[in-house]
Amino acid sequence: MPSLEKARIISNSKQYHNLYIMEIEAPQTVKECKPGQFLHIRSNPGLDPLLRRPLSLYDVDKEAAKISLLYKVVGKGTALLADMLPGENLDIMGPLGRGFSLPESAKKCLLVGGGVGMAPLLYLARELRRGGSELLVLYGVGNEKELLALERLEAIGSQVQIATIDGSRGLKGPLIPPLFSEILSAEHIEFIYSCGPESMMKLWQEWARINHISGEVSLEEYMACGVGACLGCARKAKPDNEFYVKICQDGPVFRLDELELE
Amino acid sequence: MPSLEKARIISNSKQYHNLYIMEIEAPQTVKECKPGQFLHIRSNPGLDPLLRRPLSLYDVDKEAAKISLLYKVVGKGTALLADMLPGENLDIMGPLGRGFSLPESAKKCLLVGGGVGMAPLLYLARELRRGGSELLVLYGVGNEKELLALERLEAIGSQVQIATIDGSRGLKGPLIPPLFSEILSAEHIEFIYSCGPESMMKLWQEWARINHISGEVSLEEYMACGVGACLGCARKAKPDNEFYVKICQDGPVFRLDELELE
Amino acid sequence: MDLTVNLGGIKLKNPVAVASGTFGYGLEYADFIEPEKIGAVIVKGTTLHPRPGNPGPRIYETPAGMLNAIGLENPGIEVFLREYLPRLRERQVTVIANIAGNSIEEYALMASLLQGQEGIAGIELNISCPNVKQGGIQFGTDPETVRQVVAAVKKETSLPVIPKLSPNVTDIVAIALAAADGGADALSMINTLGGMAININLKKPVLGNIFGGLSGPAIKPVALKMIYQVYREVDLPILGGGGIVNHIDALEFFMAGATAVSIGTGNFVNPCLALELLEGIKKYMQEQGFSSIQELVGIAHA
Amino acid sequence: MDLTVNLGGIKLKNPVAVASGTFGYGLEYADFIEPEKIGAVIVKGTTLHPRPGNPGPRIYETPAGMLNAIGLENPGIEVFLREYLPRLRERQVTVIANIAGNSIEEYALMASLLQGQEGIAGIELNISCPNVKQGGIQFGTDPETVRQVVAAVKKETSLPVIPKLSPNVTDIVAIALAAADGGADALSMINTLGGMAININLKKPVLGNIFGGLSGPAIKPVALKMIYQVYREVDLPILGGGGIVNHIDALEFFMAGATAVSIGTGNFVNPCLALELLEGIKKYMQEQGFSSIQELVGIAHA
Ligand SMILES: Cc1cc2nc3c(=O)[nH]c(=O)nc-3n(C[C@H](O)[C@H](O)[C@H](O)COP(=O)(O)OP(=O)(O)OC[C@H]3O[C@@H](n4cnc5c(N)ncnc54)[C@H](O)[C@@H]3O)c2cc1C
Ligand SMILES: Cc1cc2nc3c(=O)[nH]c(=O)nc-3n(C[C@H](O)[C@H](O)[C@H](O)COP(=O)(O)OP(=O)(O)OC[C@H]3O[C@@H](n4cnc5c(N)ncnc54)[C@H](O)[C@@H]3O)c2cc1C
Ligand SMILES: Cc1cc2nc3c(=O)[nH]c(=O)nc-3n(C[C@H](O)[C@H](O)[C@H](O)COP(=O)(O)O)c2cc1C
Ligand SMILES: Cc1cc2nc3c(=O)[nH]c(=O)nc-3n(C[C@H](O)[C@H](O)[C@H](O)COP(=O)(O)O)c2cc1C
Ligand code: FES
Ligand code: FES
Repeated sequence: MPSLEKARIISNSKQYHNLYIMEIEAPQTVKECKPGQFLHIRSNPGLDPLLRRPLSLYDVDKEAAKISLLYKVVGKGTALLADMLPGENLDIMGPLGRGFSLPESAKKCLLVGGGVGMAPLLYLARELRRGGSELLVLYGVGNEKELLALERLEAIGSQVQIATIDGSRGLKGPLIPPLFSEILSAEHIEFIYSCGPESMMKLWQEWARINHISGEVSLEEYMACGVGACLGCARKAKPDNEFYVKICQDGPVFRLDELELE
Repeated sequence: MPSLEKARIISNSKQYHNLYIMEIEAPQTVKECKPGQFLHIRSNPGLDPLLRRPLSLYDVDKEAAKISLLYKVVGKGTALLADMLPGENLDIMGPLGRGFSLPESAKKCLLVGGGVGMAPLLYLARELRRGGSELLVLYGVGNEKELLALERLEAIGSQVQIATIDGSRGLKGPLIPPLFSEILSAEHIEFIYSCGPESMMKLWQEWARINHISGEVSLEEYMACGVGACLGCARKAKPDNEFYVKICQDGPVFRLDELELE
Repeated sequence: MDLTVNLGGIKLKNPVAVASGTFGYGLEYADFIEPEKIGAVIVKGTTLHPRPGNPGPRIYETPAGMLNAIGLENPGIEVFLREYLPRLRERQVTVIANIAGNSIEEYALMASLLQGQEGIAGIELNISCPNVKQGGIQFGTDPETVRQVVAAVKKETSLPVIPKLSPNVTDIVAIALAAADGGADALSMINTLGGMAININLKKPVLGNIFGGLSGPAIKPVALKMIYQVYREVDLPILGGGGIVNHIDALEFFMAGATAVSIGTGNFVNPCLALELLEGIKKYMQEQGFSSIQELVGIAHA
Repeated sequence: MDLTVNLGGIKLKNPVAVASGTFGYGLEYADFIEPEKIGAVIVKGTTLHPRPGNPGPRIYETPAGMLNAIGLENPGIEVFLREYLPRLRERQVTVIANIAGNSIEEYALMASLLQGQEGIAGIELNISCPNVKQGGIQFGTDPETVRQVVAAVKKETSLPVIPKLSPNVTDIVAIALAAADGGADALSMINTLGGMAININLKKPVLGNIFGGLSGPAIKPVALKMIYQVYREVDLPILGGGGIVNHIDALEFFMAGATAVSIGTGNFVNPCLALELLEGIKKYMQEQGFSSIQELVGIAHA
């Protein structure tokens, strides 16, 4: 059962440019967390900005009751988050949403994370490894300094392949299937998980379709309530559908076969 | 000429309960400062609260380009101020308003400050002393811990008499003339300055009238522009006047004979 | 301390309701707050037939407020009665239905479908939804039409009927008087203000529907004024809301003339607000020596 | 880059004006910003006779906005012409006068007093001040009266006439069309929304006047919608404002259909805003490859 909690901030620091990692202690919330879910966070006690902001569970340590968040400062809410100090309380609501499904038996999984899109994939990777799955992670960023999750990914024993736009590390170029065709042709992937810009995920959806691989992706939309009460975060899963899905409740994770990405 | 300046915060700390002193470095603004004037301060870059907040010049050190502010946290704006850290910038506009008039030759002056009403009187005291005036300061607070200006007042050589509501120091009771009748009867006061709750100042106005002493007081009103442009901070100097004065421009300091206090 | 109120025939255990469209069908927030403890849950606006709603983006944050253009997405009144109402009834939630029609007949038909349904305490008439293109807004801006809609609904039901007024009018008092004339048992005010936002990168309106309804603290002063005006001129209890996010806001509404208050956007900020706010109200009443919430209603008019 | 605009016959050096009542008589802020660099300074609303204004409190902060009930305090049009205008003329400030009358005749008389006065670029007609009890608000809410006021003023002056529309109406387009019919050269929109606040300790309205006008970022979505609607239906340039506090806000207004923008409450937050915002606009235009501000006007309608 999700809950409202005032979580104590353990650390909150800039990693590179506008990328931050915050660690919080959330004994109540942590118990319920599953990969792919999100917390709905109030970034300030005032009225500007007014609404909560959704952030994925980046990493979760149930024993230590710790949750980590990886976030990019893009506007008012995230800027206020970045100003918060250890010891302060963070007003969180969660975990919310439908997370990633974990395979019943160990599988060979491909994780494709672009930029902060890696946020929900690290905790997923951790849980997949715990279940014995083997992981190939494709991690695409602009510059190597943005590879914040790399160390943790390697520590849990995933094979990580990197693409940077500026070529500072790994392959040079955007995180799209052709760049990795050689690597991928050598692997027998059974399931794909992805999060990042939708246009990127669309290419991976196409790749998965051609290779008859099932998978899941995590989507984003502006949110108000976060629990399916306001019908604000609506989008059509497929353009021809008559009705809309709610990202906060029906997602943020969807099966690739449910979606037509844009 | 007043200016807009981003002043660097040198220190900002709680003195007691909800009372704070902030020191800022404001090389541009400091040059123009006169006792009784105020700074119009933006407490946050966001939109809540939206408007600037007026705070008196508590202390001014022109050589060091330092201005001190004494403030009480009463709402959103002052609460945000209290959260600011040394090294951050404070958006100030000022100095604004008509300050206290300084006597042409040295006088025996009575300063009556209630609570944070002492804020504009310390710098006034400093300037009066510099001009050779002798000062009797009546300083009224709830509890002795609120006597934040006491040390500085004594350091510049003013005679200070204290009244506390709880009797923790000095006379016990509110800062009203009868409490000090003995002390006052022994003095030959030539001018009175006061700032504090209006009901208190009204009693001192009456006392001054009876004793044929001229004086000045500092008033408060909600402000928007701070410069006479919005006509928001209006009040009638005397109830029978047809027109209104503007606290920000015609004041905040007024001569006792201009006013009928409430 | 007496916190019960009578809202045009609806007995509320406390005077804090949650507003239509912001609390789903009453159970979405059940992990965070017990809906049966809330004064009343006004459920999502229901139409006769299912509606898919508007294309996204449907919501957008604005200074101290938000725009929404949901477009009355809902599964239709039959599904509401069959699937949602029983669960609310089971939990003994005080439910006020909210209906929106495309014609006077549709309003009347929906009212007749609600009549006799156990577990519905009253009907709020959404005659002011700015996001529905056919029907909706026009009903709320013409006094005579308001009178007719209310009268038609009243004919079909014995439930208390509460028209929800649009603030997007020149003369709110005229509309309120017309609603009273039609037989309204109480008034709900205010619905959202019409508004929009533009995305300067895309150089086009943010919302899929172009226009949306503005809610949240930004509109509180407008809501208070309209309620204050209507309280003076119209002899009906008012369910007041618009921008309430804490107990001080709520107290302003009572003092302006609201018999009960509703929380909309505030639920998104704090899903426990309805009950937390009640505690704040109680504390204020205690400190100020009020023994019944009714003593506060309209006190600012003295 | 071309930042000049033609606002119904008024040539502005840049499209950013400061709004009436928020910038005094143009010189109060002169220590902080050079008024002659601002696109236009719309001076404090002037009446035929001096007015003391409303009792205090006159202003109150609300979420992302503020209420004001100044009550048109001003020394009367003669004092304005004799004492303030010469100083503005000397500094070559682009001045738009703002007048409010108690009758159609008063508006016409004031227009005739302004006619031929050197240093006045145009006249804004305040037909929408919600704080003046006799006259004021009623003019702005009835289309036919709006048409008559504008026509009467136009008859007395060759200066461009810009009625300032009240948002407190059911149908802003009808009002705008009536103003166009009366011969308006441009439209100014929007004035403040009616609002109020209550002091829960005193248990009475905060403002001395009870009601006030709501301005600031809170009302921006409402302003944008009305401007967007009027731009579609009425063939007049629009001076748009309501809640602008940065260049992104201003760009939204241009894209919705404003030919120029006005800053009101924003001046209180940052007295240099009018010129700082202009820099932001220039930067945006550069980055996006616009060479004239006019290319932006109404672009969100595409
Ligand atoms: C389920 C979910 C999980 C998320 N997880 C993470 C995460 O782990 N780390 C992270 O950095 N971000 C994450 N995001 C995105 C994050 O919520 C937004 O970046 C944040 O809300 C922006 O808030 P702001 O106030 O800083 O920016 P705003 O001032 O609100 O907006 C800044 C800019 O970002 C755009 N924007 C804001 N929110 C969204 C949105 N939801 N979708 C598209 N554009 C938007 C705005 O249009 C604007 O251009 C997630 C979003 C969702 C829906
Ligand atoms: C010229 C001038 C000089 C001042 N100097 C000082 C100073 O040196 N130190 C200091 O602590 N304070 C001073 N004040 C008062 C100070 O400006 C207010 O306390 C402050 O603006 C409150 O802001 P806030 O956001 O914290 O409170 P808000 O949330 O705005 O208000 C909190 C409470 O205070 C009341 N309030 C707020 N502002 C005023 C006001 N101007 N007049 C009356 N009641 C008000 C409100 O009604 C409310 O009850 C001065 C005021 C003026 C006009
Ligand atoms: C997302 C959202 C959906 C809404 N849906 C409805 C609705 O279906 N029917 C209705 O009468 N009002 C609807 N409203 C209006 C609210 O019930 C309420 O009247 C309005 O938001 C003002 O209150 P607030 O400022 O507290 O949110 C909706 C408001 C929001 C924000
Ligand atoms: C303190 C104050 C005084 C005002 N006085 C006038 C006035 O005299 N005449 C007028 O037409 N508008 C007046 N207005 C309205 C503004 O000119 C402007 O239209 C309104 O505030 C909306 O813009 P904003 O949100 O940028 O402030 C006043 C507004 C404020 C805040
Ligand atoms: S955010 Fe409210 S339904 Fe998803
Ligand atoms: S605060 Fe604007 S005139 Fe004083």
